[in-house]
Amino acid sequence: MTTQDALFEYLLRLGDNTLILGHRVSEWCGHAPVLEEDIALANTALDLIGQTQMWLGLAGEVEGKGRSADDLAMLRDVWDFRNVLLVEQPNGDFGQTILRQFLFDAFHFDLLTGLTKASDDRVASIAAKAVKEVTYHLDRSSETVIGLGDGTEESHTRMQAALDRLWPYVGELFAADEVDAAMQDAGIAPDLSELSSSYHTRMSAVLAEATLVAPEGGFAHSGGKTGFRHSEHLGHLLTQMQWLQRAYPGAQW
Amino acid sequence: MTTQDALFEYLLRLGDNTLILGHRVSEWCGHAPVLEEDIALANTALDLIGQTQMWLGLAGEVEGKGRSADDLAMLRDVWDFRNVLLVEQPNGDFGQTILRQFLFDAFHFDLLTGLTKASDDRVASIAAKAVKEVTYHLDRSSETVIGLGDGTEESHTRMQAALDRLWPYVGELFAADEVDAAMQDAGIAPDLSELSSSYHTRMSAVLAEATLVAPEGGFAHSGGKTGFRHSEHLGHLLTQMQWLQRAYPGAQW
Amino acid sequence: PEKLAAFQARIDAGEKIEPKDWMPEGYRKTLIRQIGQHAHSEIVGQLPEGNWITRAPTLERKAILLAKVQDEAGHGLYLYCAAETLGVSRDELTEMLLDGRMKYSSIFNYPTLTWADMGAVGWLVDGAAIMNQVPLQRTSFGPYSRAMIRICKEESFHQRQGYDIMMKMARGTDAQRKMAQDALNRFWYPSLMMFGPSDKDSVHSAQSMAWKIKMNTNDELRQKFVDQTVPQAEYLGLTVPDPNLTWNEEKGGYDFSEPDWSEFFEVIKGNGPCNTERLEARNKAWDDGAWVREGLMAHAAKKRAAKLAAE
Amino acid sequence: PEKLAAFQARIDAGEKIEPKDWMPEGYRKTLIRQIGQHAHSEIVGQLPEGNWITRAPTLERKAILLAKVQDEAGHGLYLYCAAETLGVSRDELTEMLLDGRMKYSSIFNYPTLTWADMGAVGWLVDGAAIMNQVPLQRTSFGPYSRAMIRICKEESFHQRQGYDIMMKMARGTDAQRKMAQDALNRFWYPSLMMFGPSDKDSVHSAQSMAWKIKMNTNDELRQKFVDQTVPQAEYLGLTVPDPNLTWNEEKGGYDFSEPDWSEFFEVIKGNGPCNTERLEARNKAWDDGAWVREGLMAHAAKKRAAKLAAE
Repeated sequence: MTTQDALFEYLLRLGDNTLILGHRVSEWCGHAPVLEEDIALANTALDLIGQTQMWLGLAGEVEGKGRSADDLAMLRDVWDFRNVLLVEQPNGDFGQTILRQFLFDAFHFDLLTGLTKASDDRVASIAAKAVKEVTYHLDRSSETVIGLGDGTEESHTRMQAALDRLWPYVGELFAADEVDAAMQDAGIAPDLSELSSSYHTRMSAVLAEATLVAPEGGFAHSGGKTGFRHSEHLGHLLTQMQWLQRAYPGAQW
Repeated sequence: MTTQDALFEYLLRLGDNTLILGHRVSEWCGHAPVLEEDIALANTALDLIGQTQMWLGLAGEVEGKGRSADDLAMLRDVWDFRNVLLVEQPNGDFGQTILRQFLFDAFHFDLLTGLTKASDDRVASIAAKAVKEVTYHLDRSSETVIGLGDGTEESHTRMQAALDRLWPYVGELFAADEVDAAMQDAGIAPDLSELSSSYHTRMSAVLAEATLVAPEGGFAHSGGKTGFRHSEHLGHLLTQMQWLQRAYPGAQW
Repeated sequence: PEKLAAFQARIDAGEKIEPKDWMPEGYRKTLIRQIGQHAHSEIVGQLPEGNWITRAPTLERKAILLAKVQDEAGHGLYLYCAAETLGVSRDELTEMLLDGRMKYSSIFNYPTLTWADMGAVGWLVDGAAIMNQVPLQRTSFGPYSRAMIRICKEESFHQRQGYDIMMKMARGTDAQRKMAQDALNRFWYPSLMMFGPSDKDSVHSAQSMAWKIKMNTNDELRQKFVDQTVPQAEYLGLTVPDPNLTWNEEKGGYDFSEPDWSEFFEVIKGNGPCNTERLEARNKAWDDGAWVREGLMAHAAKKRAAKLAAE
Repeated sequence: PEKLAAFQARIDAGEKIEPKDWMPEGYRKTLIRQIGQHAHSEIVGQLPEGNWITRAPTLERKAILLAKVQDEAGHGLYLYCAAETLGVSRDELTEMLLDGRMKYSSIFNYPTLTWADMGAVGWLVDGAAIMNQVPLQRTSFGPYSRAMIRICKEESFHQRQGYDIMMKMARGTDAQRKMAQDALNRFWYPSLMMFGPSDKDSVHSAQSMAWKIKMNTNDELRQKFVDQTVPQAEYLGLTVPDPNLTWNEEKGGYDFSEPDWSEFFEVIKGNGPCNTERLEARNKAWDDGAWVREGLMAHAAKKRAAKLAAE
């Protein structure tokens, strides 16, 4: 794999993560538990879609086949997506949504912080822009996880259930493969094993304050970031997301 | 409007009704309350899809532009669909599904019975085939509505709620317009006002046995069979139903 | 009665009434109803547009739509705050919305069926809303007036975005043009209804106008809307679905067909195409969210208690 | 012990054991587990294919898929009936499925991601199932044997339909060929796992084979499956994702790589890609359906009572 191929793959991972999570979060629009959450969720989705435009835009540039960010978002099928499985999981109740957000934000924040030092200026500058937004996402999701974990008995039970449900998707965030290795060698990506230890430190602190307990056992699902095997949820998401572009090929909107 | 144009429209109504209701029913696959229902619902969906192939096949023939039943099913957008609003309503709980089925079956049975006498042999022969299947659908849905209406307190409450919810979609079944008039004049379609009175007689009997009460007031939604204004549900249904054909235009499956 | 006269004099003098000022009960009640309904409209108004966020055709359009829906939630927030200054809480208002005691704008009971509807909603619905709202910037109640000033700024931005969508469609493929025309066909009359029935039939109007809660008659605003919108439709190459539409040189405006007011009253009664869905969606959001609101409040209480104990 | 010997003698003589015949507890228990698991597999097996019914590419394909899923529910029904003759009710078995005490075939914990998966499931999964089931038509327990005879007939039909889907894809556009290859890549090893771990590692096998509940070793069946399937893949122009696959002239069969058995044991433990979703879906169907089952039973009871009163 050339560095350029690896970079393309890597940028798809970054852009697909924000695209798919942004889509999921946007599904809440108008249905949140309280007006302030409607606003905050829309805001998060908006940031993530904006980051997607940058990452996938750069991916198309690196690929050099003339594909735009929209082409990449709207015209690939399931197997070509490179997002981690975590972000394609369904919203579930609000607890599952905010816990998914927190599990991702904590990773996203450290990753972007690392990427601001990338040897590739284009990557570094997108990361620098994104990390500001993600700082706020992480603050907010941490706070909400703590508030709901350490809230009522019901909210605690729901948050613990969400954590049990989503925990097996955390491992994939840090499972390095040849793409990650190539990016690390090229001075672009940070070391995932270092990220993992900082992640788990942060996680322990927040979960402790939230009175939540991470499940035992290190089992981790995989197949999202490599594209080998996504979950059944992604295809359904794409039917919505891509329908208009698929139905009216070539139209300008 | 020529008789041929009216016939095309009319066949779309017949075929879109069975297509969309068949699709809705098929959404239950693997999720029914009891195994026998899984089988029965799949069977109903199967019959309806089979009828769709015949009606839309004939519609394409009448139109004479070379469109196949699949083309009509998979490549039209919302505004070109001619199904009544009733059949595009979401499944809701099982009660809503079976009540929707009953409200439609009772209409469908009388309509098809009338169509077996159509002056157009192609229409009459499809109707003759379909009415056999629909006789069974109607028996089954009537029985289930009675069983659940006159079952436990909970099942009664749910069925009454389903009836209240769906009743405003009944009127559209019998709202005749110029297409219906043209078809009646051509000796193809039965008189909708006659159908309506037979329908309400049957309805009263079944609802009485089910201890259910049809809501007061004659308000009826419209816009489905004319295509003027479907509900928001239809577009979402199409994103699923049509995705593959839209994503891979021209492929053979 | 003296108080009342002094109150009216202040209004006539163009002064703003502030929450702690004395005001007649009728004024307070009318304002609560009006601001509350307006707030509810922003909240329910998220739904028809939210319906297309997951299907937006490009990332850019998705971002713009998200931002717009977020703005609407924000407008809801300002307006609930303005209403709260009159002594009614947001939760009380919400419950009145959810059980049907309070209304929201009937336009949001119409479905959004294609992407062109995102254009039509922005162009026509926001356009009509602005027509209603611009004069309300000068309304007599201070907090309401200030909320309207903020809102109007954003709404006119939304309207331009809507018109831009319509433009893209109208200049696009045949299918897109058809989609745009279809959206105009469906939204034209419901938009005209947004100004309410003719003032001849309206009981409350005179009092509201005296109090400067209502600034113009419904018919004036409707005429203004038609006069503004018809040339825009022409510029788009779309046909307003009204065979009676003609320019009336004498009055310097268009003659046009009245909307079907029986449809309007059915929608008000709950028989619009989407009334059931809209209220179901809001009730579900509220009910499903109860544990979240309770959880966050319980946590906040624990934190306050801990802080107190530590002091 | 005498009884046991007589029982074994009947089995050895090829007689069928019927429900009212004496049988050892171990035989009964093993059969309940095996038939129950098989029934559960049919039920859960509706889900991965049901996942594509609403997205089937043509009306014809939709109808075929619906019919197939309906057949699977029917198979479930036969098998629960066979199990019931052993003194366990369908509801008891269902509850054991839902709370995880009983298993279903691990293959159904893999997701179906593209339409080609409908082909791969029919071709490979039904193919492997038939390989397991054909010998069971001769199993010693009468009701099970008779159920298997009915089931096998339909399954081989399903397999042909699956292969037909693959054929269409393999002869289709580039994207379709890619889709077909991707499906084979994902389903190859899970299909090999369907025969279970090597018999060397299996404790129960010897007893089950003596009782004619199990007719062949896992390795025999797996070899047979590979030998049958590889030429089919070649005919389709697809590549089996195993670099070690080679024809072994001496044994008259293919040498092939073992699947990753640690993955298999994870899936059994509940860590397959879709275990959570599958059990959630079945639990939801059961819980949401409780009122329906109760309602229909209550009505039936009323009718019986009315009939009695009338007599």
